[in-house]
Amino acid sequence: MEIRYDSPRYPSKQPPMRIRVLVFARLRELLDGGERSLRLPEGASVEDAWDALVAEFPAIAQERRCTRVARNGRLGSFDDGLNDGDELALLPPVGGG
Amino acid sequence: MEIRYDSPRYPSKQPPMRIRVLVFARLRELLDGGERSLRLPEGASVEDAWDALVAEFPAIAQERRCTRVARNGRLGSFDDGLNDGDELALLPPVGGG
Amino acid sequence: MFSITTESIEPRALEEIVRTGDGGVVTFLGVVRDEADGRRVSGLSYEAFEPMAVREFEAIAREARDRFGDVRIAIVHRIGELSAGEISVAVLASAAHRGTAFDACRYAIDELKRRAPIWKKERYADGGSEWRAGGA
Amino acid sequence: MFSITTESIEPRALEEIVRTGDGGVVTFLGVVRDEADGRRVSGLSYEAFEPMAVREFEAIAREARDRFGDVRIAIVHRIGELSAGEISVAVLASAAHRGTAFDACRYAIDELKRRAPIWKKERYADGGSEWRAGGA
Repeated sequence: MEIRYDSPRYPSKQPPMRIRVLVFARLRELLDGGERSLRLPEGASVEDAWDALVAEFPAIAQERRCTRVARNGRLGSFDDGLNDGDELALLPPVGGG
Repeated sequence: MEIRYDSPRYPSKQPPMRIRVLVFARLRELLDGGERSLRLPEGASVEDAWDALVAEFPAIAQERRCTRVARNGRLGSFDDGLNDGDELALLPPVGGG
Repeated sequence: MFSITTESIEPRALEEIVRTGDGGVVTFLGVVRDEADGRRVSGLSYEAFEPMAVREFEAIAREARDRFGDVRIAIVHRIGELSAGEISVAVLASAAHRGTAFDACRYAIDELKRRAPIWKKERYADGGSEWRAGGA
Repeated sequence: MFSITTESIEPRALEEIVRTGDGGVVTFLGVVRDEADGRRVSGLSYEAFEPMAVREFEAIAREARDRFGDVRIAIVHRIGELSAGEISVAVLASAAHRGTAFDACRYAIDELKRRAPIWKKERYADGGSEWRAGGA
């Protein structure tokens, strides 16, 4: 599945970035699948990616508070900017062991 | 082997007690064997048993300070009295594991 | 040895990291319990963000060496469907002396539970299921 | 399971005490080192006052339960001739939660070394041998 999202803040004059989104556990269930591709305008942040997902899956909105993000396998923050081709993992509270 | 020991303090008017002595590790080597039988006069203590062994194996004298004793499988002291048929174990400093 | 596996965990396999000269080997096995908070658990499923989880295992092992000294660590976590009594995670720490091995093993499992990207869903005998966070 | 054995120790055998509901199993293995205080060790021999050692293992396990709560403990110590890399002792502690299992396992091996009537003689590669006390 691919969601195309044109942020009002970032009118899509440039070719959009493609972001690979991985979600796990509860978020995977709410998004009905573990992996998807997002198209976001150049300059979009992790926050923008999240908002794009919330637009399609409103049920995840309340998960925001306890979700951590990893960009290309490294922990990051919702403020981080994204680059074309980034892998963005959305991590609910962990509980291994 | 059986050592008969008539303590000057306890002249042997009564039939002597028979004590089974177990020794381990360095003491076993110094006594050239792990188990022996001692005959001691009625009323003898662990200390008397030790002295009887020292009389035959002077090399153990210096081990006294760090030897612990167990009577019938329970830790005891050199002051404990012995009873006929007791098992007396002489335990050098332990080092299992 | 740091891995995520779908196969049943064989604890002795972790011993391959033990080196001549190591005198103390401490192993932690996490075993699936049959109850949680008083509810009967009929099964568990684990999932992991595998490459990041493995990197986190490696980072935890490095930290343990920085904190406790020379120690070898292996961590294997199972994912998929597990039932009560099965091993979900094995952590082995091997060092010259036992204090180091105990400290490193405990640090590793505590940190793994706290921060490795692994998730556990409990299925209850009375129906229902729940994602559990903050590994107790 | 508390025993002294002349056979090689199979750590997994100790797992028989793990009970349904136990979520954390901690095992300590003592392994014969190939050096001690800088001397190369060619072999070890252990001896034990067996009945008293086994009773001491039982007492240590009772104390661990008093201190740390509900926990199952197994202790097996090998005696006889051992060479480097062989397991001399295995201690397993199994409890509902891992903190209890870690504490109990560490207590048990520390106390075993401190007070169980077991002795170790090191044989050195350069000749000579020595009874070692106060298990390091």
